[in-house]
Amino acid sequence: MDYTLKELMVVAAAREICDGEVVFVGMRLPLLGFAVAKELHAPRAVGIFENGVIRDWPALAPIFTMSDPPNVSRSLSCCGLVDVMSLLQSGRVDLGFIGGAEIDRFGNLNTHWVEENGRRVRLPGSGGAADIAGLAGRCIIIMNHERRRFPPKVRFITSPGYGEGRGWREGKHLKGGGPRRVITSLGIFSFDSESREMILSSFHPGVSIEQIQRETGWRLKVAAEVSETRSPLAEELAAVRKYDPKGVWTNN
Amino acid sequence: MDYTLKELMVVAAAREICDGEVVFVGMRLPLLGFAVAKELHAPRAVGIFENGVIRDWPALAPIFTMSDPPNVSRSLSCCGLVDVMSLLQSGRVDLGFIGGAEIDRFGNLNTHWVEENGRRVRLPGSGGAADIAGLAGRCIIIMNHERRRFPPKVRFITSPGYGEGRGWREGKHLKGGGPRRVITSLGIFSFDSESREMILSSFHPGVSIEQIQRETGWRLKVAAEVSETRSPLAEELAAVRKYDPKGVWTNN
Amino acid sequence: MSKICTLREAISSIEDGAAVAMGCGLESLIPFAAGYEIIRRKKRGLTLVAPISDIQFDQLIGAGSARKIVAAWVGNVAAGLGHNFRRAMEEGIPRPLEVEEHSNFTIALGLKAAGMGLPYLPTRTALGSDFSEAPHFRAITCPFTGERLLAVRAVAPDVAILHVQRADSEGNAHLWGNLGVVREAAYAAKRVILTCEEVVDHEVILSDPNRTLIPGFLVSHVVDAPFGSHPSPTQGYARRDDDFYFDYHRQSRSLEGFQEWLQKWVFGAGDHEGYLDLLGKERREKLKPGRELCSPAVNFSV
Amino acid sequence: MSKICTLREAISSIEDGAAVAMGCGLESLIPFAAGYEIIRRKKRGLTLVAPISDIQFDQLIGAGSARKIVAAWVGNVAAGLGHNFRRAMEEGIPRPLEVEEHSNFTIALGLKAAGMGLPYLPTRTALGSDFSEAPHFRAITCPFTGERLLAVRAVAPDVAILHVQRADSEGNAHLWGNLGVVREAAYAAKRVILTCEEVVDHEVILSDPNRTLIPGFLVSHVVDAPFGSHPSPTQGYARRDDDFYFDYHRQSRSLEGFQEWLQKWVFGAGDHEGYLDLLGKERREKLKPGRELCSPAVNFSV
Repeated sequence: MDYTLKELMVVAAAREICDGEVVFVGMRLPLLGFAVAKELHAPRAVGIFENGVIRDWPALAPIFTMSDPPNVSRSLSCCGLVDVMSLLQSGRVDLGFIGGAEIDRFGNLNTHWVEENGRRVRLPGSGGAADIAGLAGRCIIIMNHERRRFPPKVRFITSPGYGEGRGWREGKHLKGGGPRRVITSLGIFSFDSESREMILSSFHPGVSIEQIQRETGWRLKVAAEVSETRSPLAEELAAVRKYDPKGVWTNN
Repeated sequence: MDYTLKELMVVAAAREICDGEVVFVGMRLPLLGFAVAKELHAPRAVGIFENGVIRDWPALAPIFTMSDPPNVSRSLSCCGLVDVMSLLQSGRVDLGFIGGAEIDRFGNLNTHWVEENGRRVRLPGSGGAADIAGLAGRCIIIMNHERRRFPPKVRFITSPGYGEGRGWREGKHLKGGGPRRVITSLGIFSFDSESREMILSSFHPGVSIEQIQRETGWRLKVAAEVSETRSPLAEELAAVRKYDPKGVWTNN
Repeated sequence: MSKICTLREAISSIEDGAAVAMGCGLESLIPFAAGYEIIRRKKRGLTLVAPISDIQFDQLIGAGSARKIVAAWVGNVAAGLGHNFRRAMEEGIPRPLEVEEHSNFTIALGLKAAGMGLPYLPTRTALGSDFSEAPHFRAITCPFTGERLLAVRAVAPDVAILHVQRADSEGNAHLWGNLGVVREAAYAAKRVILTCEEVVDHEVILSDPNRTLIPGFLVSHVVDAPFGSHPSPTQGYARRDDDFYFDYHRQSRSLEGFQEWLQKWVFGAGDHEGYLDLLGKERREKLKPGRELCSPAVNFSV
Repeated sequence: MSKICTLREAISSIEDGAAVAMGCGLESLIPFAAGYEIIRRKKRGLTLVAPISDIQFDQLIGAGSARKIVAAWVGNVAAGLGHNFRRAMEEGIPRPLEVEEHSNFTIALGLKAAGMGLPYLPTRTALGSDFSEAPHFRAITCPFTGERLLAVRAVAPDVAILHVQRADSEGNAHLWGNLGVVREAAYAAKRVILTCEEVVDHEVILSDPNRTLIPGFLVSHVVDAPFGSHPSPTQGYARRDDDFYFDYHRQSRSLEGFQEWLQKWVFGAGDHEGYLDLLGKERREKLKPGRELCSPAVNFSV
């Protein structure tokens, strides 16, 4: 392969963004994905950040946080957290990217605490992830695919997916559409429109379905039309590398 | 007298403002009163306007509305209506000036509708007056004193005073302190700390208590220590005339 | 994708019966040019939404465009009562008018609720005011403290018409001066029509993102309309034309007088350019602000 | 009346056990200089309030200043987990820690509620999130629509410590760049302590009132503290010092490492000037922003 796994994931994220959409971006891979989408097929997409920044083009220089000056300067609008969250809560945000330490088969995410060797490990908490998970038109989840991160049921729901399955979000009165896709380091999942369970829709080049099953804590559902994840096109890779020339985010 | 009645009223309004206070100003006479207070005894008072303007010195030129450019330019802060009303609702505003078409003996104001010759007359409505009446630390009411404007009970409570008297504001869960003073074209009233009824505390020079009673629709309560309203001092008049040199607001 | 169009095109996009927020800067930034075009396009059955609108709502009521007013105050700020509002409320002329009564704070909260995607917001204001007995208010209790509060129902206009200092062709808008409920209206409405003093390059917007109070993705139409707030002021571009308000007050005292006023300033003028011609160069020059008072630069360096 | 004082004086005004909002710009404008002084002054039993605070809360927790955290996220934004936060939560080291769990939106709404003088605000967020089972949230029903919503209890800090670009001696403050919940915190707190990059003349404030997001009457102390947000950025004045965060992450992995870090950067530095000396001129120069990117003037002419 002439690309890294993370480059593949960035390109997969970029492909989820449609032109003209308003996107809650987040940092790292989705930030790069947003830049790639803007460069290629979604020039009119707008990125929103929790700190109050609204941008219609990528940051002026590589950044570690959304409040770094290159992400603020020459943005479309600088406002406050309540403003951008109001846009989210009023249905103006089409898409949000989130992640977590654990995900379960209904796409629920946990970033509060996990257990390692029988010992409780405290994680940082929600940040804005619960807000995006509940309220965005649809969510894309990006995860490292390891068995310990894919339990059948998360210990704590920080950012709700489909809860316990069909009808759960409606019962909780959640306004957003819920997770649409999970992009992992092994494959890409969608969700069954009835049961709301994660379904493997593609495996990355060089990865087997068996391998994915081994790294997943429940009996994997596989889409009838499962296929290999489409490799990045040359222009997609060029865009990724334009925004991460040193591979800070995309070296494996 | 070497001053007009309106100049007297402006000075009376100015005297209500203490140094360092945050004041919801309003237009016309209170606006001048604020300027006079700033000039003389309350240099650190801050004026707030419903349109979102916060000023620590008078407008740059005479104005007809609070949104006229001379009231906006070189203000301390320009924000929005919700911001200044939040300051009001959270108890940061010490004092507010309001007025009305009708006032009753408990200081309730009506600016919604009155009857003239048996015919209903529609008035403009509350604007921000109800907000200030309910939430400011204390209110100063400025009124033309005519019998038709001083009924025993207003037809409609736009801006609540003490409602039906003692305990009424508490029962309505109103946070602000209520009317402290009524400055009319005939005299100045305070409110009984028990019954909450208006009490005449001073009559303007040349005005008799009988005359005030004739222009009031209920049996007037008069303070034991009632006296003539203190005439404006030379420096007070000078300040009024500095800000209204042509007498646009203060000619009788 | 440019959203720039004529005032006629923008106003034609509003359907009869729509709820329209306009006049949201309080006494400034009132989109009078857009209001006149609403009258020319003979829009009917509108619900008009704003805390106060100076004489704009009075004009639209007199012209027969309004069915309902959602407001805290209708009149003529410098001169007093609104004659058309009185005629409509007292005599049903030219047609009966429904009013959803508010205070400035409650209508702002109604708009804010809608803009936040909420069906209501709580407040401590208007308790004890008779207008708070209306069905768009409800007495509620704080679930934590047990305190009595008032719930204000969300106010969600179909469209907000906002006059701003400058916007780019996508509708990203810079505003300064007092802000009233402009931002709340932009967030609350299903879409925004902008009229602006200047259409500027996208670069100008990016050079000061803190002034961008309305992001373009909320905006459907952008109209280049210098002096489009006349007779109300726009900070940095136009003073208030006080005489215009006093003249209006005098002329609108009688129905006939208002009709004459309407004939001259709205129908006779034909469009915004005709209106500016009618005002005349001399009057327009007088309304232009004096010596520049410019803000100092701030540094957005990275 | 000037409110300008030393950092030591300002921080000494905070009582043990106070609820302190700080780090309200999210990853920028974090008042680290003030946080270090809190540690030097050995404040105890504080409740720390902010959506996220990057490493500031982790530092204060490790130093033993905090009893409770009201936050949506505690860690190290660029590097991952907060080691002191983990030690406190998992092992009670240096002391046990209570957490009032929020999302970014709910803590912002809690502050907003307090700043609006309300005991709660409603929201649609956090429904279905396990942390919303905590007692600072309540399930409520819209009195108009019957919809299920979540009530967020007001969060009213005793003091907000805010770093801003410039302020006058009375505490009127100009801010630009992303605003996070700075304004909400200023309104919510009983009083505000400002640290600023520059103390400016009152005239500078008046020249651009739209940038005055904090009026002076909310402010009790103003501290002239250039680079007072280091290692976090302040738009126009300081870049983010990424290495500082990574170094902190590495050193704070062990309790001993953290103690050494604290000894060097907080106690050893002695005060903010000593801290800047310790950083060194070269490093400070590197953190200064590059080529100016200035906002264009706007006209406030009358």
